[in-house]
Amino acid sequence: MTGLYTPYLMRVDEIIDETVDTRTLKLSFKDPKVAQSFSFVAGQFAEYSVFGSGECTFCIASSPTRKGYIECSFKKVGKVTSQMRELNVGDTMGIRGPYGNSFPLDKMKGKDVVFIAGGIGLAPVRCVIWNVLDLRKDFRDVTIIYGARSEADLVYRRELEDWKNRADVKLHVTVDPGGQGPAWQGEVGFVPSIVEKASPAASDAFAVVCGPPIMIKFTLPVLEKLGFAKDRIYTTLENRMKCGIGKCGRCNIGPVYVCKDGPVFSAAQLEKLPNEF
Amino acid sequence: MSTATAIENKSPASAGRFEPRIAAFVCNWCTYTGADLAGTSRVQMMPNVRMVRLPCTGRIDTAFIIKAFERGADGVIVSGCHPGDCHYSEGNYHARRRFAMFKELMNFMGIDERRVTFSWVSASEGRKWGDVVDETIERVRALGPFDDYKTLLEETP
Amino acid sequence: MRKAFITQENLSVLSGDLERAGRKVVVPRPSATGRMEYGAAQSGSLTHLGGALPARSLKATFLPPTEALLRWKNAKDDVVLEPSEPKALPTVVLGARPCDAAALAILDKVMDWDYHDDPWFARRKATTIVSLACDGVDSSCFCTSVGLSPDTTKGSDVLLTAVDGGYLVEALSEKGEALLEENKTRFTAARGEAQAAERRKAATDKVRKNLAVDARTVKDWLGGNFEHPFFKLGSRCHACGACAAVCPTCHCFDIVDEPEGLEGGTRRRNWDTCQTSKFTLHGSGHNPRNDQHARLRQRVMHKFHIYSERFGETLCTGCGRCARACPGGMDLLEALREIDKLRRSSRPSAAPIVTPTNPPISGGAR
Amino acid sequence: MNELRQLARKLLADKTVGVVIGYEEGQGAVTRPSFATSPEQAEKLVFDARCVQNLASYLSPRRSTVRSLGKPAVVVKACDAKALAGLIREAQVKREDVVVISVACGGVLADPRSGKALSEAMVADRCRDCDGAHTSLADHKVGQAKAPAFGSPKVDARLAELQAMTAPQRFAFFKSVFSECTRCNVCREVCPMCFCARCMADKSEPQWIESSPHLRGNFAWHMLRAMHLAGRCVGCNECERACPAGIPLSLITRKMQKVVSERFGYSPSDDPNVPAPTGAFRLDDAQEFIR
Repeated sequence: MTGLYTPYLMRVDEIIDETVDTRTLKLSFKDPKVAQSFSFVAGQFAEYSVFGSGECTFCIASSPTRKGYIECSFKKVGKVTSQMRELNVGDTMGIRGPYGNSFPLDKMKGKDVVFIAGGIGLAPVRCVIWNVLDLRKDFRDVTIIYGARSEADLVYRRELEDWKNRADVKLHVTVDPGGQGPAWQGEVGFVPSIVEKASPAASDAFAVVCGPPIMIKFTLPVLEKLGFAKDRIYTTLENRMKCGIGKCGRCNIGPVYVCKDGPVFSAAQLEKLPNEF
Repeated sequence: MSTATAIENKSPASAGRFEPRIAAFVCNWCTYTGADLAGTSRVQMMPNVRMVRLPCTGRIDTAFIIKAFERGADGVIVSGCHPGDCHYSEGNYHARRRFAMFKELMNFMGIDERRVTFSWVSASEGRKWGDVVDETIERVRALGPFDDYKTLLEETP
Repeated sequence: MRKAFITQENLSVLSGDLERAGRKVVVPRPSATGRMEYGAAQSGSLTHLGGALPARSLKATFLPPTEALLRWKNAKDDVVLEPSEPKALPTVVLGARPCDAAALAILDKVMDWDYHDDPWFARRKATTIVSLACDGVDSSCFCTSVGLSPDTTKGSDVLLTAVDGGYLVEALSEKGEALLEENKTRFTAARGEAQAAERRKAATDKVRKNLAVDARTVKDWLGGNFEHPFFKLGSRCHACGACAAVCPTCHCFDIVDEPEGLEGGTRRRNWDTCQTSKFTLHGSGHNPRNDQHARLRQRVMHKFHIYSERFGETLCTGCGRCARACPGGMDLLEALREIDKLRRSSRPSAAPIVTPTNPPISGGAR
Repeated sequence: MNELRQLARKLLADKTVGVVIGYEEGQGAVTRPSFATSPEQAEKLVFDARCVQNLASYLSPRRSTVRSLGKPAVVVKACDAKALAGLIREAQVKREDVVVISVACGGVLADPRSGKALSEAMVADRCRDCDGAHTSLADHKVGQAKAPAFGSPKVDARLAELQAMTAPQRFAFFKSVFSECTRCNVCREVCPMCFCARCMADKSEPQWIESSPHLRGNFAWHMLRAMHLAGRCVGCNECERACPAGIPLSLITRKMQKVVSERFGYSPSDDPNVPAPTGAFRLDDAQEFIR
């Protein structure tokens, strides 16, 4: 039996359109035993299948504290994601995983946590956010800074609303200059400058950063300026993968296998890697 | 993949006789209209053909023919406007060169060229379309199922 | 472990015996295209096992160019999965080149890295490898540079050495012992040991002359010199991946779905190569390895830095096939010679690339 | 040799070109493609019967690393020049963007690794119907053209054997040789005329050509490759030379060359202005096979 490459079957329970081209699927395990036993930690990824199109790698966007289902958010770019958009509620998908390492939640306990995300990069961050919020008393201040190109590109709007209304979360939502509509009440500006403006305390804090490479590139120096140590800034990489388990040879960055050593890396680790991501 | 789904379903089975599955790639302007005419004129013909309509024979890539065989077709019909009648002036002239090369290539590779019918059927030739279909079905029926191609997958060492 | 002797005729008889006992016998033999390749023995006589290396390596016997992983069937509102049983017939390879056998032992490491690749190991388990001390050394061989030799025993269950009248036979593993035991009537008492030793030494000496570099020592230099101008190697490279196709240790693969109409289909894994741009191309259009220099560097790095860093083994057996096969005249021996020169002339690198190691997460493994 | 080096040195010194693509000594007894970017490097250049590679392959727009070296001068044999003409014909290379150095070639070896001298038995099959003349594309001619005198191409004899078989026998033959194909795509990557930025075989929506190396995928690949190269292939035979499985690809390319020649009167030409047979048509093209 090639169990290693055989996915679990999932049912599409709910489809949420986040933006015009981004969608979230809520999936539940068809096999109740798997639903019971499947566990993962924040930051891990999975290989999602649409049978007939193939597999695609995404992080698990829901929180490990919410059992019995998982969510994935994706943008339509290629063959598999196009087919994923064709799925209806009740249709079947597959999932292999969870694979990879995780965000160091244990180390973050008792500390401030700053979440910074851009565009669909909120998906992996959202997994950690809910994980932290579901265990809220274990952590100190929670700050979320989220930006997208325009209002229409903001994902997880209902949750942004939730977070805004929570007293125990500091939320800054921003859109790129020109991306705001007449009724926009959030910030306007690029994520790095909003981070600088929000200036979260760095002394005893961790940062989780995820988004387009250009955003990460300009956010890291800001965080360092604010006093965040490089080994307390975490991000997640998405190199192309096929197997997800260190065999197919696709996701190397220098000596690193993103699927096995990642996808979560600290800024200190990234700094030592060659620029092949 | 429209070519695939068009011929996916089971062959029409009738008492004991082999009923070939035929995929037809036809141009929108002449042959498709001709086939439509065949229908409205109640031309009797056999029901083994699944038709795929394309704008022009110039759009009929020979990959379509290969795909049809991959997906279980026993025969293929490729048909469009007569030379000089192309809706796009010269699509069928270009296609004709490709079809000529493909026919010779098939033959060279040992694929029986009688499994593929190339024809020109105009919008007014409903009768001819009926004949092309019937002849193709009879010819392919005599050749039998295209097992050579269908078993390629399992024959891989 | 026992030693014995077998005549050329008896080796041929043994091949027939094994087939009759239900084993698949793989030998170097002329392929459908007329080249010497590993493949199922044509029943009848084995003529000659030795000579030049088969054009491609033995890996296809264990990692087939294409292999079904699972089949899916679309049912009403559901999908039914049928994982494929790996094709793992009881097999004996007769006349494997020691470098090709060693490659299998090297690849076991990645195939067993936290996740046990069942299809690979099903075939590994079902196969007994009888190697032949190499007598086909040519100018592209460099096995001695990666810690192997024309008579290396790594990965082999039995080692044959051609001597006058037949082969000296040495069992190297329990599987090898079992093979000799089960077929003991075909073997006689060991002889020709002195001649075997002499021939093996001659072959080893011949390889040593090709490349006077210990390729295991370039690892650290590679680790610290990712951006070195040396790696501007890509102009002559066609990005064709012939090197990977013939390589005994290149194991990268692709996973694809092939639908059979609407009813279902097969998920397969196929050989792939890091030399094409498609290999790392993201859906977004971004490509982390965006030119041929970077892709060639990856091949060198994976073999001599990444794999050894990770598994303590060089991902290369020095078979030289890539050098023979390259239509653009790229040559790994030359590259290693250059790298070694650079290594000798450089001071220890200031900041070697460090591999972050994260413990595997137990919840994740299946 | 000196003439070639001198010319290359001059072209590089006066910055007429950024790179001279030629041949140099490789490892062992073989030569290999060379990319001379300075007058000093021009000293490496060689040309003799071991220089089998078709250097026009390196002019394809897919070769971004070569393009980054600057305007090229390319050393071509008469046969390679036809591939260059093909690239110009199909607007992949602008004539004025390349300097053509035609070298007189008395034929090249079928297997340069053999270390043997050029002879009737050792000559590459494609040299057998070569007239040895300098190409009309030449900007510079090096050496005195001489017509090689070898027997007729062996591939034609093998083609005739195949033609004499029945169709099922031919199908069985191709099944057996295609069973060796691992779909490594080497034939495509080394081909000077496979210039598409994105090959049909790499397209996945829909997946016209299955990427798996089973016989079904292999038949589709080799048939469509033949179709796409018909009227383009110049018979340089780099595909067959490079194929790690030793598949006799020249049988297919030669067959298509004959089809195109017999039906459309086209033979590979070093004149870029001769239209490609698949880009043109005649009103009276034979259509005896069309009902």
